[in-house]
Amino acid sequence: MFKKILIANRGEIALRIIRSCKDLGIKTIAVYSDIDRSSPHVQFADEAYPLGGTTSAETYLDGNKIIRIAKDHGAEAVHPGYGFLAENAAFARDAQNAGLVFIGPSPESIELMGSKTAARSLMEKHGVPTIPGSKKALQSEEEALAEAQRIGYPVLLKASAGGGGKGMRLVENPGELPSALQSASREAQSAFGDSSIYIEKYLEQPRHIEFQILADSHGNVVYLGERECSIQRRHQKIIEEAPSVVLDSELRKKMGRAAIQAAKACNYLNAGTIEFMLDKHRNFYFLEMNTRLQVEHPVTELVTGLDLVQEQIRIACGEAISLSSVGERFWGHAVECRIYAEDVENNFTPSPGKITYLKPADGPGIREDSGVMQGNEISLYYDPMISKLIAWGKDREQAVRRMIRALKEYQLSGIKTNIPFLIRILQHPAFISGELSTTFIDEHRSELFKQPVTSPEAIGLMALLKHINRQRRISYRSDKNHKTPTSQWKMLGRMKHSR
Amino acid sequence: MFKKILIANRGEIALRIIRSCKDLGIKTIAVYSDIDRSSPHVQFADEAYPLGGTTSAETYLDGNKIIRIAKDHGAEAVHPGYGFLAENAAFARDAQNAGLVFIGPSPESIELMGSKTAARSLMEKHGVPTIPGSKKALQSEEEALAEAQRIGYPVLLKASAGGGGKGMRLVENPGELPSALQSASREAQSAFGDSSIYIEKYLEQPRHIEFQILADSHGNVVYLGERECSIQRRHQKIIEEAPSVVLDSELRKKMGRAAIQAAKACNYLNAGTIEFMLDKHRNFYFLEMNTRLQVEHPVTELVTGLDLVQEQIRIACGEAISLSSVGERFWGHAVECRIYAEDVENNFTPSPGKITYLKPADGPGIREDSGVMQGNEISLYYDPMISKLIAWGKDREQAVRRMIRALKEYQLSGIKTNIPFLIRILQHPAFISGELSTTFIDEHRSELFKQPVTSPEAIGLMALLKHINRQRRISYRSDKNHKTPTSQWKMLGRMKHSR
Amino acid sequence: MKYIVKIQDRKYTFDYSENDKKISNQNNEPLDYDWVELGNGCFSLILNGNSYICHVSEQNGGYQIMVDGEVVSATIEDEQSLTLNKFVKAHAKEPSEQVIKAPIPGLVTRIFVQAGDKLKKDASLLALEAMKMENLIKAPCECTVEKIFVKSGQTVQQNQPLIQLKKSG
Amino acid sequence: MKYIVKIQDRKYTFDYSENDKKISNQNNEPLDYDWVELGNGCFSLILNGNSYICHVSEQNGGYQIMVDGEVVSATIEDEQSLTLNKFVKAHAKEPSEQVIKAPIPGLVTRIFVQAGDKLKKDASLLALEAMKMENLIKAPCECTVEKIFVKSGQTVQQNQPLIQLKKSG
Repeated sequence: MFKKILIANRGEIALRIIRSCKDLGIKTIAVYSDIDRSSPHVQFADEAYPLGGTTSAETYLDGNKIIRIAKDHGAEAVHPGYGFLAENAAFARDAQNAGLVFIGPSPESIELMGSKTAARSLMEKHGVPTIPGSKKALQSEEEALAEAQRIGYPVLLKASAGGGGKGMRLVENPGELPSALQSASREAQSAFGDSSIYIEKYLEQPRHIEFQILADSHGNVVYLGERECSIQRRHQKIIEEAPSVVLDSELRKKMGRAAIQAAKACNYLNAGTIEFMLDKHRNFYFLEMNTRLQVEHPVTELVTGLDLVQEQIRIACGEAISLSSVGERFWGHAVECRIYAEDVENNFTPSPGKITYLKPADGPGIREDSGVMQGNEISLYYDPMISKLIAWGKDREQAVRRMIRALKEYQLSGIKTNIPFLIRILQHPAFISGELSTTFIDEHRSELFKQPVTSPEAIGLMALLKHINRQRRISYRSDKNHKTPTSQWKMLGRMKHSR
Repeated sequence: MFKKILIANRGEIALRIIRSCKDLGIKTIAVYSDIDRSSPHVQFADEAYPLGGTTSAETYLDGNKIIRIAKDHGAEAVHPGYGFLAENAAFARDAQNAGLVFIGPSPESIELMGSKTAARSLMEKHGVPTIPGSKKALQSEEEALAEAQRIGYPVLLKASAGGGGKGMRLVENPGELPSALQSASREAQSAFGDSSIYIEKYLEQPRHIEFQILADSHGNVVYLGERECSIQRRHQKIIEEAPSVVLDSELRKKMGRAAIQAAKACNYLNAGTIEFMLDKHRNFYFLEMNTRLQVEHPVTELVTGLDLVQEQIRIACGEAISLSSVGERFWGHAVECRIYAEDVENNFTPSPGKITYLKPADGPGIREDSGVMQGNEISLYYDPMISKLIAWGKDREQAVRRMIRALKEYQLSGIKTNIPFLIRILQHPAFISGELSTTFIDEHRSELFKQPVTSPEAIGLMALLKHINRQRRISYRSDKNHKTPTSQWKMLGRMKHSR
Repeated sequence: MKYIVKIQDRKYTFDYSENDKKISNQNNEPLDYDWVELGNGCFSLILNGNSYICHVSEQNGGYQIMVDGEVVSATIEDEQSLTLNKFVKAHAKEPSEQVIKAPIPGLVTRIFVQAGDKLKKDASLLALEAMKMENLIKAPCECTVEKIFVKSGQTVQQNQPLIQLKKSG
Repeated sequence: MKYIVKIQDRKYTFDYSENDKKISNQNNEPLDYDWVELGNGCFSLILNGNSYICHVSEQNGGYQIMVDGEVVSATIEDEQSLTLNKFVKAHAKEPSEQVIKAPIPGLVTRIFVQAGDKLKKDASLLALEAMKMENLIKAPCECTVEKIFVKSGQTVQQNQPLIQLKKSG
C-alpha cells in the first residue's frame, strides 16, 4: 500500500479523498491556490503546499507544479479527483514519467475516451449502441446543417473534448443552428482549449442512466450497478440516485454487460463510468465514458457498501478486486443532491460570496460530503458546488423523505443556493412516482418555481423582530404560555450566572 | 398512522425522534425546560411548549404537565425516549387514561421488568439464566454480608430500581461492604426515589452483550441481533458496536431465543432490550431488560437498515412487524461513541459549560445524532452527553478507522470532553483485536491515560501565535515555500475586494 | 408604531408597542410569540406554539429570511416613511430608461448589439462568462440601445453597468 | 523577544521577532510557518508543510489547544516575566496548607471528616453530587483537616472552597 498520496484537487472531492486515505493509514498532501488557503482540504490533509496564484490555469491545472510538489515531498501516487487534470492524458503521462502512480486509467485510455467522436466509433466497432449523429468534429456550418437535416431535428451540439454540459446546445430548427454552433464552439474553446463540436440526434424524454465499473490490472472488470442522473439543469446533474426505478434485473444485466464491453474496448483500468441515455422505448445508447471518479459516486457507495476511493487506491497498487455480483443486488436506495451557490430564479447563474453562517444537517440516513466551512468564500474561479448531501433509505421513499428533511434542516447564509429548488423537485409528484427525464425541470417549470409555503405572517414577524432589534440582542417571550414575564427574566439571570 | 406526537424528552434523543416523525409525515410537539429554550429539539419540532422550571422534577419528570400539553394541542401519542419517564409505569398508565397512546410497552410490563429482583425471578421461572445473587432487596447490612459470603467475593451492589450505573458499587471484601452499601443506597434514593439495593456475583472479564427485540400487538416477537457494549466507565457504556466479534451464529441464535423468551415472559410490546453478561466461558446471564429505546440503538439501525423509532411508532399504531431473520445477517459493522462533557483525568466527573465552538465531523460512513448547537450550554441539571457519533464500515476495521478519523475531525471548544480518551481506546491493540470486557478501562488504565502525540513544537507554536496576536487577527506566511511575501499581501488584498 | 412588511407582492401590517414589546397583526390580534437569538444571525421563533428556526440577514436595506429550506426577501417600512414614500412616488414619473447591470462578476465574451439598435423582448444583448459557463444577458422588454459601457474581453464586477436601454413606446 | 512555552512538564523556547514576524525554535532554527485564523478561535497552522487545524482558547491565563482530537494546556512566559518569577519563587517557601475547592458545581451530600482529623492519602473527604452522580473528593496527601467551609446538603459553585488541609510532616 502507498505511504503518501498527493491529491491534485480542491473542495469536497479533495477532502473526501483525504478521508479515505486516513481510513487506510495513508498520509496525504494537499495543494492549494491562494484563495483556498482557508478551505477544509488544506486543514485536514497531513501536509499542504501552496501552488501560488488563483486561476485554475495557474494552480490546479498546472500539472508541472503539482508533480514537482509530489516529488519534493515524497508522494508515491497522485489522485486527480474529478475535473481539473482528472481526464488529462498528458498529466497522467507526465506523472508516470516522473515515477508517480496516477490513480486512474492509462493515458491511452483517457485519450481514447476523451475524444467523444473517437469513443463513439470505438463503441460502434464493439457493438455498444450509440446515438445517431455525426461521428466526427464538424468542419463547417454547412456540414452541420446537412448532418442535422439527415438525422432530423431536434439535434444536440456537443463539445468533442467536453463533459459536464459545457459547450452543449439544443437546436430545434435550422434557423437556430449557426449562432448555437458559434456559441458552443466558443464555450468549448474556453473550457477545454478545444473548440471542436459534433452533432447528434436529440432523444425525447430520455433518462440519463450510467454504470459504475471497476477494472483491475489482473484483467477483472465488474460493474457496480447503475445511477440515474436524469434531473439536470443547464445540462448538469443536480439530483442522482441508485438504483434507478426504471431498470429491471434483465435490462440492468444487458446494460451492465455493455458497460463492461465498453471498458474492455479501451483496455480500461481503475474506476470509470459509462453514461447511457435510455429512451422511453427502453432502448439505451452509449453517451460517453468518464475515465475518473464521478461527482455522484457516493450513491453507489451507499447501496454497495464499498468505498470507491479506497477501491481506486487498491487497484492502483496492483491489488485484484474481489467482488462478485455486487452489481445485481443493492442495500436499499440512495439519493444525492448537489448544493450549488446559484440563483435559481435567474436561470441558475452562479451566486458567489462568503458563507456567513453554516450549520449542515445530520441524523439518521444522512451523509454529507462538504468542501467548505463557515467563513469560506464561493469564488468565481472554480465550480460553484458547495456540498453534496446524500441520503440513504431502506427504499426510495424513505431516502427521498430523509433528503427533504435534511435539506430543510440545512442552514447556510450569505449566498443564494439551490436548496429550496431541490426541495420542490423532491416533493413533486412526478419525481415521487419516478417519472424522470433529462427535461424534467423544463417540463415542470411552472410548479418548480412556485412560492414558499411557510406562514407569511411568521416570516413577516421574523423580519420585523430582526428590524426592531437590530442593535441589541433580545430574548422576549410574550406571557400567554408562561407563568409571568418575571420568571423569564429570572431564568435569563440564572443562565448568565451559570456560564 | 398518527398525525401528531408529543416527545416527552430533550437533547439528542428528542431530536432523533422528531427526525423520524418528519420522515413519516407526522407532526411533532416538543416540550422544554427554561434552560433548554435554545436547544435544537425545540427548534426542529413543529410545535414547542414550555414546561416552566429547570430541574428534572419540575419539567421532564412532570408527567401531568406533559400529558396536559399533549391533550391541549392535539397529540395522539407520546414518545418518551430514554431516561426521564421512559420506564415510569405510572406515566404510561396516566397517558393511556388520558386517551393518549404511550409509544412503548404496557404499564404492567414496565412494572414487571422495572424491579430488577422481580425481573430476575421471572426470568428464572422461564428458564433464562441469571447471575447468582440475592433475589430481593437487601434488608440490612448483616443480610448483605451473609449473602456476599454465600456467593463469594467480589460482589456487585445494584439499585433495584436502577440502570445506567447509578447506585452501583463493586465490593472486593467484607470490610468495604458497609460503606459501599450506604453510598449506593443514597445514590439510588436520589436517582430513582427508591433506595433498595440487591447483591450479585461479580463476573470476571465479562462482556456486556444485549439483544434488541421488537414485539407487535399481533403476537410477533423478533430479535434484531446483538450489540456489544463492554466498554464502560463508571458502569456506563461509552462505546457500543454491532455485531459483537465474540458471537458466532450458534451462540447468537441461543441468546436471541433467550431474549425472545424474556420478552414473551412479560407480554412485551414494542422495542425493548435484553441485557446479558457473557463470561469468558461463553456462559450468558440475564442482566436486566430495558423497556424502552436504548441510547445505542443506532448501531443496530446501521447493520439492519431499519429505523427503530419508525418501527416503534408503527407498532404503537397497531401495525404488524414484517421482518424475517433480520437478527441473523448484518450489513457490515457499526460503532457508536458517546461524546460526554467530562473531565477524563479527574475520574470522568461532569464538565459543564458553554459550547463556544462546534464543528462536527462528516463524510463517508459517519452519522451524527447530536442534541446541541454552538452556543448551547451543558448544564448540571441533566445528563452530560453531548452527542453520539456513529460509524459504519463494511467490516469492523473500517468502521473503527472511520470513527477515529471522525473523532479527530470533531471540533468542540469551551468544555472538556472525552474525545481524546475515546480515540485512545479505539487505537488500543486490545480493542482492535476485539478483546473487550466491562473492565477494559481499568485493565488498560496506564496506556489509556497517556500523553498526546501531536508534535509539541507545533502545539507550542500554536499557543505562542495566539499569545502574540491576542488583540488582532493576523495572517502570516513565512516566505520559504512561497515566491515572495509581497504576493501574500496582494492575495489578502484581493480577497478583501472580492468579499 | 405600525410597521408594514412586504414579502414578494404582499403586505402585512404589524403594530408594535415599545413599552411592553407586544405585537398585534393586521386583524388587531395580539401575537403570542417568543423570539430568541441562537447566535450568528440564527433565531428561534415560537409563534402560537409553532416553532421555527430561521436565519435572518440584512440585504440591500431589507431582510433575507431562510426558514425550512426556503429563502424569502422582505422589506419593512414604518408608518412615517411609508407616507413620505407615497408622496414622493406620486410626484415622480416612471423611468423609461434602464441600465442593465452585471448580475454576476465575469468576462464579457461577446456583445451582440450596438447603440441605436431597436430590440424585441428577450433579444440577446451580450454574453458573460463566469465559472466557465456562458450566460446570455437578454433585453427585459422592447427597447432601444442607448449606451454600451463595456467591451468584449473586459472583466466586470457584479452590478457594474453594462448597457443602457430606453423602453419603447 | 524570547518566549518560553510550557506544555505539561516540558518547556519549549521560541524567539520571535516583532519586525519581520520570524520565529526560531530553541535550536535557533527559523520556523517555516503559515498561520491563519479561520474564525471563532479556530486556526490553521502549516509548519514545515505539515498542516494542523486547531482551536485555541484562553484559559486561566494560559491556553488550551485542541488538535487532532487531543486537548493540551500550555502556559507562556516571556524572558522578563520568567526572570521575575524565578526571583519570587526562590524567596517563597512551598505552602503546607491547601484548600480543596469544588471541582464542579453540585450538592454536598455527605462530609466524612471533621476538623482535627489526621488523614492518609486518598481518604474520602466528602461526597459531591452533580448530574445525578456521586463524586468522592479525596485527600491529595497525608494531612490534617484544618477547616471545613461547607455543610452537608449545601449547594456549591465550581471552585468554591470546601475544606482546608495541612500537609503532614
